[in-house]
Amino acid sequence: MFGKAITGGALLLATSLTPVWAQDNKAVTIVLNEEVDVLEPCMATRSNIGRVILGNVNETLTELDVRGDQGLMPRLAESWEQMEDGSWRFHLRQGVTFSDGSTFDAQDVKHSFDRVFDPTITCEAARYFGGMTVAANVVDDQTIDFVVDPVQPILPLLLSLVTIVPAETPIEFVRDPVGTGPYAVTEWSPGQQIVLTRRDDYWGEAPEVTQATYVVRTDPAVRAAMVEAGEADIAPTISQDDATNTATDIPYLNSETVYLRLDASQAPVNDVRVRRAINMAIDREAFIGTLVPQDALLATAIYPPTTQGWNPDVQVPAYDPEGAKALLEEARADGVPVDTPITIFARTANFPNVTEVMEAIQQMLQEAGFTVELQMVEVAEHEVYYSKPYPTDRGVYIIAAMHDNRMGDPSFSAYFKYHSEGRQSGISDPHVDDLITRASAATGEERNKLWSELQAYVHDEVVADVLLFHMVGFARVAERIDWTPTIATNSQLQLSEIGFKE
Amino acid sequence: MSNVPAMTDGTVLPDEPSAPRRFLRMLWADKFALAATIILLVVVLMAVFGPALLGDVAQKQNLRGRNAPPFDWERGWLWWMGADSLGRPLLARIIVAARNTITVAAGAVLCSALVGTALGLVAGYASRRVGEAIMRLADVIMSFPSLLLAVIVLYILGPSVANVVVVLAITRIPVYLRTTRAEVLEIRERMFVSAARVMGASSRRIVLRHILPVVLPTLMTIATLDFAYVMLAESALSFLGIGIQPPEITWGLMIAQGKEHLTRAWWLSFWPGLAIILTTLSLNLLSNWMRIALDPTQRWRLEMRGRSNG
Amino acid sequence: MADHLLEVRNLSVEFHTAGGVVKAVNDVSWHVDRRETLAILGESGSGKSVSTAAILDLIDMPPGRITSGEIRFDGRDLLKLGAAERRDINGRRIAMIFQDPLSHLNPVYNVGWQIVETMTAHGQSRAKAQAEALRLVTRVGIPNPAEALRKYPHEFSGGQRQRLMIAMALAMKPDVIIADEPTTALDVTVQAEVLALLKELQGETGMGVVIITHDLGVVAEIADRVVVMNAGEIVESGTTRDVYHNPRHPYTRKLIGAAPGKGEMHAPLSTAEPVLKVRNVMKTYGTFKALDGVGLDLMAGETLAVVGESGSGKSTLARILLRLDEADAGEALWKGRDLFRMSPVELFVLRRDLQMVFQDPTQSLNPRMTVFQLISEAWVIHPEILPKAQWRRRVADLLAQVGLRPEHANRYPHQFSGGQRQRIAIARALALEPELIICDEAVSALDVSVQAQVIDLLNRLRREMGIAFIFIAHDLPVVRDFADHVMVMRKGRVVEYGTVRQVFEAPRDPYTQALLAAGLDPDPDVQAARRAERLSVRA
Amino acid sequence: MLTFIRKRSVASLISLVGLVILVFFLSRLTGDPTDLYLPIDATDEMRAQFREIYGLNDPLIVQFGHYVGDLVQLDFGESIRKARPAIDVVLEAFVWTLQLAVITMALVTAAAIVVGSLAAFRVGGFFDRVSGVLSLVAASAPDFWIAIVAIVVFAVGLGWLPTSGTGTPWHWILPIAVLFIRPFGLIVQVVRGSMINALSSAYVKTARAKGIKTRKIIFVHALRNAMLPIITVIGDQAASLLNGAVVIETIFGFPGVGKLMIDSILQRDFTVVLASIMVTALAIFVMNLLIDLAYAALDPRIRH
Repeated sequence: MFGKAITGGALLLATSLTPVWAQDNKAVTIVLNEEVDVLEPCMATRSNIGRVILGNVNETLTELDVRGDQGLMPRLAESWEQMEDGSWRFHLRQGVTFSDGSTFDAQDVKHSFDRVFDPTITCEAARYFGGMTVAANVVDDQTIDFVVDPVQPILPLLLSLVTIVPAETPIEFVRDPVGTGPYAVTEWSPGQQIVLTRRDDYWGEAPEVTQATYVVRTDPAVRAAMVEAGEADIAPTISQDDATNTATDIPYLNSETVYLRLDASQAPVNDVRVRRAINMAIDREAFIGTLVPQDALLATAIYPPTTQGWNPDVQVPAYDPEGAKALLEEARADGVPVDTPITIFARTANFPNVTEVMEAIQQMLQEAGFTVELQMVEVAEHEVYYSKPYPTDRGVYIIAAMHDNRMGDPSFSAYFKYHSEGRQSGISDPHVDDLITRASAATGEERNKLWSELQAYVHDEVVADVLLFHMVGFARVAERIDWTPTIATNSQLQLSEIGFKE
Repeated sequence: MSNVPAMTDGTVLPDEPSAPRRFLRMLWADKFALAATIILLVVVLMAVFGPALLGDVAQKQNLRGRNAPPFDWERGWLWWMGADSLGRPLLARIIVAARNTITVAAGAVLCSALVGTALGLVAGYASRRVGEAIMRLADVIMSFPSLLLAVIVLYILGPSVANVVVVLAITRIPVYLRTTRAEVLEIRERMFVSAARVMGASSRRIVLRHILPVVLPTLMTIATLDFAYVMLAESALSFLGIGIQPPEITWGLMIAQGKEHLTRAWWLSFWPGLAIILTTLSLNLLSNWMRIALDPTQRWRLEMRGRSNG
Repeated sequence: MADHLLEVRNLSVEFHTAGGVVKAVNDVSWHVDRRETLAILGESGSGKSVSTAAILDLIDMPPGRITSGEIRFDGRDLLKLGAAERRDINGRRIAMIFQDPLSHLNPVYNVGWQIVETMTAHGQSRAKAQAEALRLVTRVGIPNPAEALRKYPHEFSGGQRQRLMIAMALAMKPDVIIADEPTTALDVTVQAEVLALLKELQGETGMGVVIITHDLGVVAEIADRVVVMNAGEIVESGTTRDVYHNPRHPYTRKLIGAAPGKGEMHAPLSTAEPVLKVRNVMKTYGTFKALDGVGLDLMAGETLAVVGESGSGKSTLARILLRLDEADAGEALWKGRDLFRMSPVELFVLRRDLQMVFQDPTQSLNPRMTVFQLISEAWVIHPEILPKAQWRRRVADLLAQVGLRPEHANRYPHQFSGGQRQRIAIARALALEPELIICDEAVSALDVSVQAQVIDLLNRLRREMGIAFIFIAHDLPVVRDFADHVMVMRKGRVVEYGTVRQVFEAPRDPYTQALLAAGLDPDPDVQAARRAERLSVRA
Repeated sequence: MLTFIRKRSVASLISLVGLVILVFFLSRLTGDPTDLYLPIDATDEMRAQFREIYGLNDPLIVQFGHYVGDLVQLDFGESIRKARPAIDVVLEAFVWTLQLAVITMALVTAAAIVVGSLAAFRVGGFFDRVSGVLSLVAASAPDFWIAIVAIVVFAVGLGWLPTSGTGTPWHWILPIAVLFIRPFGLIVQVVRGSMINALSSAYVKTARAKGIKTRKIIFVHALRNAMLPIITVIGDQAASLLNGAVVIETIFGFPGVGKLMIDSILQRDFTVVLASIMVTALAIFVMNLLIDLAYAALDPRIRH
């Protein structure tokens, strides 16, 4: 392997001096922001992997429509229905082949599921099935049943997260993913590039892009520069400051929500007046168009407005430093130790301008009368504060974090963030726990109503956290490319959606 | 055999001016070193008085005046370098950041020089076995990835100015250790050390009174260079996000933060970059000057120039 | 005025130094003819090598500057030629032999390469140059010449290196050879051989030789004419014999008077119990036997000279007696107690009695300490000698005793001349009120006149304070005036031991005889006689 | 020579063992890779499963035992992050770093020797002063700052070169140019100092007296003598390049060992951290041996 790499390097030096960054017409280069460590289909929910393989190499049974409003759409499944006993039956598409030539059938689906839950490998997709047991039963080649305990009303949505691999795939991480998608991996030089090439025997409509090359640059300025210099066609994320050209730089709501998690078990944050005061002390409007992109939305929930059960009546807390001071004084009078120093822990490079945003928030809180420190920490340390069990020896702290829910259902957020057992929850409220349990089991309008109720209750009554912004990302797209980013661009980038302007 | 005539027995010794005057004169002779000294004095003054005078101004945010361009003479002098992404005046921030920058660099250099020199003296003068053990330790420190060290220290102790000093100090210890040891090994064979031993001087006395003063000029030169190196290392740590973190400010951190805005607001990282270059350049120039001024056989170059100029 | 082979006319050169502009040479004129040997005699700082440096364009400018004069060679003024033309003359027409060939030969190239380079640089073909190099190396008497060409300078002895240097200088058969102190660092026996070789070669090629030296003996041995320099000026010139026998200038007279080896020899003191008895000392470094069964007796207040050439083990003996090195075997009884087996505490007390003066005072005085600190350090280490209140006064006393002034106490060593530094070193040794001082080549690095002064000082101290000395030297004449007993060492062994009169007048060992014979007498007539004798022996 | 190599190997091995022990235990004080590897909303079963697979439940000393046990069979362990042998990951990255280091140091050495020697020849002259200031500026500039400015100017502004990445020789120009600057500044100064010493030594005077041409005196007589301290600094600089130019690799998207190292540290991918430490230590050891051989080749006095 060593020898091969050396030869590779030598060859590279020997290649002609013509700039090869000039592009062939229907091939595109996409510059990603994060190293792609593995190309394992069951890890496709990780954004860096998903953007390469999800929908391109590996497909799922269902698919969430992020461009229109059709909701859940069929992909490898043609249709599905819930049975009497609450289990789900899926009818699979016929005439589909994997890139290795084998035919797609129910056995492949079953194997893909078994793989995700196998204890000898750690597949990320498994996390969406926490607290339930799923059994996949093959009925015939084109039909498969899923028996879920407890009954899972959003199983079809969850299936949009499980990629399908051939039944022959070993139960270990693969480096050459095989899938039913319109593209196949033809080259992977770790650290340099990944190349996907269009398949001729794809079951669906043939996409325009013939070949896609993925490269990674961690510096946002470099990513932006590459598209500008014609070295890349799409940079799915560039920084707000680099997004200066309206012709190429497209903002998109990226399903991330920035918030400050308050720990209601610590004095003085355990007092609801203090939590309210914190919310009132922050001038959210001032950030929009300055440190946070113009198109970002002020948040009233921890998931974006496109989510089911969104409650439009919840209002953003008004900026009211005087009111905040008054509330603090009131709390102080009742013996709440409001002068206790509070530390904000935020993660470096969590989102663009995170440091500046946190510095500004620190100052706003100080102006309202809080004693606030700011500590920027790296990801591993951030995790220590973010997830339970919380450290008890670091004083009172607020943690700044960003949460991603692109699935369109609050259940992907609510339990973790607000249930008293939730891993990142700062509150413990029986009514909240009850609402979450009921909403998760409900369907249809009932479900939406319960989620709405939860949103308002958490926001207005409990004041569980300081919701700040639904973030906006910027993609830079070369002029010749016809493509717009969506709320799902953080997790996938389907090459079939890319067209060319003539 | 030198061409320069030496004094013979009968020559009357010329009177030499006092040391400070002499050094001032040599400084005057080298205009580069003079400029460097002035710049460093300014930096030190900024570090000493800056935070007290401008600390509040430098923290005062104005989101609507963010990334204000430089050379806007209409506004106060604090805004001549423009404003950062939170609308804070860059000039004021550079002045205030001087303290942390200098503290980190000086602290790290001082700590590493003290520890490294002490270990180097022991390694050079003690028995072979002790010396070897210390050298192996130096090897381990040398090959310990400094970034890993930074992550470990800052994870366990938390990111603060003092801990960054610790990280940088540890990584620089081998430089002093090895230099000191090498010099000691050479100096201990010199005749004046034998002369001291013949008088019955203890090892401690020989090391501290006879060897250390001879090594010191070399170490001082290294320390000035290292000062520059440590400043750059600190800024690289900040750049990688594992160094000092806001709301503390250092020049390196300002560059790191400003780089996001480089294409649109170049001044955010330009000025602190310039401050670093000017300071390190001054240190380098001063260390070059010191190398000559502290060496009796080279000193005439400066003294000659000083005379012909003044 | 007749045309000379090489002539320096009214040359003045100045240097910029810390102390201001120094006139290195002032209005110097001399010449040399074919087949003639001119000696330029002077002490360090006299400017004796400046004019030859000017001839070969070796003066760095700045700090040097030639202010006036001309150098006539081949009917042209060298100083008016361009760099390329002067380069062409260097090595081809005028060649130079330097003092200390170890540092003047490039350590990283083999000697063959260096000799060949002299020739190829002046246009000779490599093949011819290689053949010539072999011939030259054979001619200067290097054993195994073909193999020697592939060896590096550090692999030769001092004398061989100087021979190689001569071979290199001769490569282009130059018209003039300038030799700057060519034998100073060499042992006496080797010195004689090198000078003889130079003389022979001059006979063969007919070149003019300019020899720069501080040693009257060298002048007497080799020169036809001599110019005497002092403080940048020529004070006297003439034929060698004339200058020696009828010196007109006081400086010349002083120089001739200072030459050692003419005074009254000491008679040893009446026998007393020796204070130091050394027996059977052995020391090996690796496989090299530095000391092989050395023994000696030293009476209180007496001076023992230890004489030997390099590698004889004399310095090792000094270091071992002072416990700077450990002996492998043997004993050294100081007042009955064995030095070699003393505990550190006993040794510490003993340090007061035994002191040392080192060869090179530049090295033995810590450059970063003032004279006061240097001398008073003795009392810091041994506080029982003197209460602190009296340090200043005592330092002043000691400085006066060694001929320096009390106000020198606050200066640093580099501000003094070599002789003055050695006096400071002696004062430092005296501060401990020792009974024995070991002088390791303590005067070898000093100029002749300074050497004489320092020896006078030591003589006085011995008389007045009854201090015993072990005086280590490589040169016999120096010890003749000073020692009571003489011990001659060779290859780690004592080959001869006796009173100074016995050793000088009736040497028993052939090596001692050879040493005495090789020594150069300052009287040209004596040297001429010796030369004649040598020739007749050979014939 | 052989005994010398053996002695050096033993000393290096001792250091390396100490280093590995230190890194192994210290790095594990910095948090659990489970939390970093798994998404924030991973279930407890997944976490337990992950710890089980990677043996993170065992006491540290047992984990170390396993690690050493594998290591003696030349098994450097599996990269958690990349799901493949750590040594493969490291070697792949190291080849890039090695090429970058070798090319950069070759250029730096050549340029610094020429510039430094010429500066030393006329101390205080015009060339000396200009090159002195330039080399000082070079040694004083923060490289990441220069790197970004260079991309903005040469890749985006002028469009002469690609911004980043690998692929053609053109891609190497910017990273090498930026990497070149600091060591160049330092080495020029060392060359100058060392050459001033060499040029003032006695054998240069001999060469001048022999009538050797100035160019030959500088580059043949003096330079070879001046090389020892120069080689030492070159070695130091090369060693730091072999450790990976983190900042430059990050900015230019260069898949070298420095970037791998920082990523692995931040992601707590300990096997990769340890493997890269060992690989670079070995490389530096080999380089130091080469330097010692160069010493011996240049100076016959050292050969024995």
